Amino acid sequence: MKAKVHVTLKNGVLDPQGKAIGNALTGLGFAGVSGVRQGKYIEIELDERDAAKARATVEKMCKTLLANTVIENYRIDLDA
Amino acid sequence: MKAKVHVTLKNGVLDPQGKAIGNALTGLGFAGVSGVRQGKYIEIELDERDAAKARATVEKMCKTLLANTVIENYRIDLDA
Amino acid sequence: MKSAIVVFPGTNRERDMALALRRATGRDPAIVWHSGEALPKVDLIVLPGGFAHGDYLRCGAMAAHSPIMAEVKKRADRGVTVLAVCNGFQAACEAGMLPGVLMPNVCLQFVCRDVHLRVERSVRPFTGRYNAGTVIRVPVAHHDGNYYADKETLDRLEGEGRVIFRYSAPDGTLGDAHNPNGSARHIAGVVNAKGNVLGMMPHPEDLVDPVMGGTDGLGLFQGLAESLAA
Amino acid sequence: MTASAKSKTPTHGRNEPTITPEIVREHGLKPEEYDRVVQFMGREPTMVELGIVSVMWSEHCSYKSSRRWLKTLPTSGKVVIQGPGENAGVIDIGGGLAAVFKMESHNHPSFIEPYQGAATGVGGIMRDVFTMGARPVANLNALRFGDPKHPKTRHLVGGVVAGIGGYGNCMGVPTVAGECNFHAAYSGNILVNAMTVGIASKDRIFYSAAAGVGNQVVYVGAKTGRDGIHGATMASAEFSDDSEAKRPTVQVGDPFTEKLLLEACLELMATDAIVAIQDMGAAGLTCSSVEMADKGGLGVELDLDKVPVRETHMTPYEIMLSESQERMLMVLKPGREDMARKVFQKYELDFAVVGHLTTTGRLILKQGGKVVGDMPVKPLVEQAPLYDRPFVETKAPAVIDTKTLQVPSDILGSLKRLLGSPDLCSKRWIWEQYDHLVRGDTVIRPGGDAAVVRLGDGPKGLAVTSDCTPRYCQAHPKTGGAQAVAEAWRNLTSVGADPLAVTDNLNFGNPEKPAIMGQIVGCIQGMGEACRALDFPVVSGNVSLYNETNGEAILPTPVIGAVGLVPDIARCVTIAPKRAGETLILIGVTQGWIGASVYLREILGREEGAPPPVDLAAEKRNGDFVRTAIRAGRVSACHDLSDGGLLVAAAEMALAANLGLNLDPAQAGLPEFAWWFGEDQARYLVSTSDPGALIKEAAKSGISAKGLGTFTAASALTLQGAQSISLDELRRAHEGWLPAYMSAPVAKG
Ligand SMILES: Nc1ncnc2c1ncn2[C@@H]1O[C@H](COP(=O)(O)OP(=O)(O)O)[C@@H](O)[C@H]1O
Ligand SMILES: [Mg+2]
Repeated sequence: MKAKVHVTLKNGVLDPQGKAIGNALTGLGFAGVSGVRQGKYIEIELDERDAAKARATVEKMCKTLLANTVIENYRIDLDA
Repeated sequence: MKAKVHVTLKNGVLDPQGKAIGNALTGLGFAGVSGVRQGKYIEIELDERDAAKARATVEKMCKTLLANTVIENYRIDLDA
Repeated sequence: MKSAIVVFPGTNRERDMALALRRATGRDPAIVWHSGEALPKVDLIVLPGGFAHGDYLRCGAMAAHSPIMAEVKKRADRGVTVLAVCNGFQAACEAGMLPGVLMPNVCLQFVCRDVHLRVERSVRPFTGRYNAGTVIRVPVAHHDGNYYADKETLDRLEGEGRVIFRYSAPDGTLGDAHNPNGSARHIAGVVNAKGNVLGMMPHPEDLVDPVMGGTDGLGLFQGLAESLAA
Repeated sequence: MTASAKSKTPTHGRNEPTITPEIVREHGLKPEEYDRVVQFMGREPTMVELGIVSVMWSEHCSYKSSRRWLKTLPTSGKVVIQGPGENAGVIDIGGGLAAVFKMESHNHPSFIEPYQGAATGVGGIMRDVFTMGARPVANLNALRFGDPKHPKTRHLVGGVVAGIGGYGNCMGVPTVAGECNFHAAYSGNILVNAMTVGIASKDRIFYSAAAGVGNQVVYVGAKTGRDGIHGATMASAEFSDDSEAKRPTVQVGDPFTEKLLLEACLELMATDAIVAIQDMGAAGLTCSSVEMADKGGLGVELDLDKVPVRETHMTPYEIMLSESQERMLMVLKPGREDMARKVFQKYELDFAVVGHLTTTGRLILKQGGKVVGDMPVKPLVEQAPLYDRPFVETKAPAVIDTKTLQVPSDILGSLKRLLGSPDLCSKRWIWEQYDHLVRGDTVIRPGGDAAVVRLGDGPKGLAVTSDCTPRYCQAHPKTGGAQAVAEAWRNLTSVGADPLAVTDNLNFGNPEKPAIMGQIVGCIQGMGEACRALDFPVVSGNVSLYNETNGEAILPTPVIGAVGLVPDIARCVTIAPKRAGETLILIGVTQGWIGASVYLREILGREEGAPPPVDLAAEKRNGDFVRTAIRAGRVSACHDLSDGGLLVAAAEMALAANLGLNLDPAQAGLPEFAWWFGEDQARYLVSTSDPGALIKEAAKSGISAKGLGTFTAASALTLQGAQSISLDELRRAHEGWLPAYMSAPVAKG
């Protein structure tokens, strides 16, 4: 089973990366970019076949390692 | 319109970050992790309302800046 | 030799580079801001170290699109010598002036320490002052110095004699223990096909004076001064 | 209207509640403190006004518990240009140059989010220095972590070190020195103290006192968001288990923006445009505008609609209290706005005229054309509470009688354990993550006593160090305070520098407890005594109190950051002797003082006893002798004795040079372990090829100097020609602990 995890900054938390990308895009002549946010995308291959168990495990992974829950949110999607 | 861009490493390109996460997860006692890959997730707010035009623009952004096509693939999703 | 150092927003090793160039040539390089300033006519263009644009997307990616880079590329195509160190190397790769890309160090940490480099080829204008096989000691200071290119590219680089420096032990032996960042085939520096653009991660400019703890890096700058003497 | 006259109650901000006792308490104000607010306001404050008073009167901004004692420190001297009270201290280093430096803590934020907490701490202290017109040339960091076995410690070490590197490296400022200890007392309250040293032209120092009624007040740098609102009050409160759950918004640092801000500020400072400038640190716009107005004896009017914001619908409260990073406030000379704006535009930074100076002596805030805050400036600063808190002195602990201790007989085995212990092991794993070479001026790198950076084209250099031995401070605060200063002075001396001045970072528990207050008082008294005796004035500093979790306080930790001047960098020495055959000489007297030593703790598992006494006259005499010998080229290496004592320092010298060392027997009359591991103060090891001359010279000055042995080409350390241990084995122990510890997987604990 494959878990796809999106880790994104919470609303209101400064995102220097996103800001820099937005500036760069504008600088390159792309008009009409009103905001950019950058996050992480992590794919995890799991041996687990049971979706509920897999989700619980990945949830725990996010909390202990993958996301910094002080400033980040995470979202988990599972692919059979 | 919001564009969601996933930038991931091409197959065969070594991914030190993904590998480190995999090792750390195993070290923390998560069993059955057979592989981890880390990529970037970028959300771009665009003034453009036309989906085809927006996609073409983001496509160009990816090629010029957001992805290094020597090592990375990208995928674009649009949210109305 | 006249030289110019390009400064991007976030560049931070222009001073080190200027000190080294002054020591080797007796002249101060021109310092050129990345936008709105013309690049003077010089014999050597330097892309120095730092964190251009914060290196927030990929190292060197945004610098590669700076207005001045088009001019740097044009001059390089015409044969002007370009020395691209650390962040400059990253930008040169992103700009397509050199093959490959610099990925995060395998240890995923910033690494600042002296390393040993085996000079693979003694070629003007860069390494004429060193003998092939000589080992020099210079520092690295980077988070993303892990040189990567596909197998064909690496084979081609080696076949064409374009690998100029490799990380090694003090006695010149190669091995993972001496490779600070995981670079493919221990590559620390490569040149373009014409041989006038050198990209390297280590900082020869930070060991050019006995009071800094060594002078092994000075030869590179003296070699440039000799080769490019007007 | 006089400054204290009652003003009309301003319009309340959107959704802002009226003040209740509950809200007052949440703002950390005692009822009697609130009464005083109502009194000087002549009415109840609004939310934004309450927020402003609460941060201005917080421990962090007002030093209400420590001020009375801080005043006893010596702050003047022939090199002092600016003592405490400005963004950073300034000293004269000759040749028309000044060194500008300060240390600051970011303890609480680093515990909550180690990477960003430490990073923004480094960003903050650098702003303090470049806001005075100085270019930062060296960073230091003093770190204290909890028990290595504590589940959170590894995550905190990794995050803090990466954060310090992440910010400093990007700024292009070399991080050249620091310290790092572990102790269970810090498990719930780590200490992250960062110091920056900058260089400025002596006649181009910028200050924060506003001047010129009508002059524009300009905001530059990054936009304001809702970050870290009430960081200053957080830094003034104790932790409890649920404070993590509350999780105040943590600020995220943007070192790239700060690098641009640095270059833009220095570029503008080269012109005549700036009247006054102040960075926005703790309590952001509030602290900067109030302090600038107060120092200039003026009023200030701010139009909050002009403040660049990155979020919508920000209330006056949020705008005034935000601790968004990378921002500055300046007062410009009339007519210089366009020129200044161009500089900041070049660096793609925000630049906004947000207000002007007035004669009213009041801080007036407007939003949407309405007055939303109106308060007198002076009482915000001058009527801040000042406490003379009750304290009890820490009793002098019993002196340990070394003769009664049962110790292992294997001296070299103990040496190996000490060298590989968390406190004494090599901190290479840390400093290699810091760019300690950028700028091309690093003459002495981390790993020895003080670091040295070249000044301009040379030949002069600046030596820097940071020091504190918290276990001495715990055992006897006054001795510990003096020892911290003496050790910093010794570390500068050891490279051949003239010690010039210090900054400090006083980290303690809850000052409302008399025992803790006693530690504060004792440490400050000890520091003051040592600074006076060594002619080593305090020019800046920072106080961090309430470092307690569930009532458990940290060890008293008054960190001393110190700066010295090297007249000729070519004559500096490091701890590495130059060649085999040189003699190792001990300067200073050894009584074998084992109380509160690392040996006692690591080998015997005991944390007790009186710390080694500090004899300031001996410090001065011995240090001056050593410095003169270094300058005269009579010694090739020098290392002061501190944690772990003689044998640890001797082994470090051998390892640094990769030379063997044959040591003579212990001094007669002392137990062997006390000779090798005692921590008597005022001592140095030097290496020389002409021992006879040096010893004779010492005798002339009445200084104890004694040959201890010889450096050799063999790669082993040998005691009395009998026991021996290979350098490799020692090196593995010394270099191995930290990387091995950090290689285990890291959970957030
Ligand atoms: N956190 C740190 N950052 C940078 N350098 C450090 C750090 N911790 C220790 N060091 C360096 O390690 C060396 C030894 O530190 P320490 O044992 O505290 O020295 P000393 O006993 O002379 O005060 C010094 O050069 C110091 O600067
Ligand atoms: Mg020392």
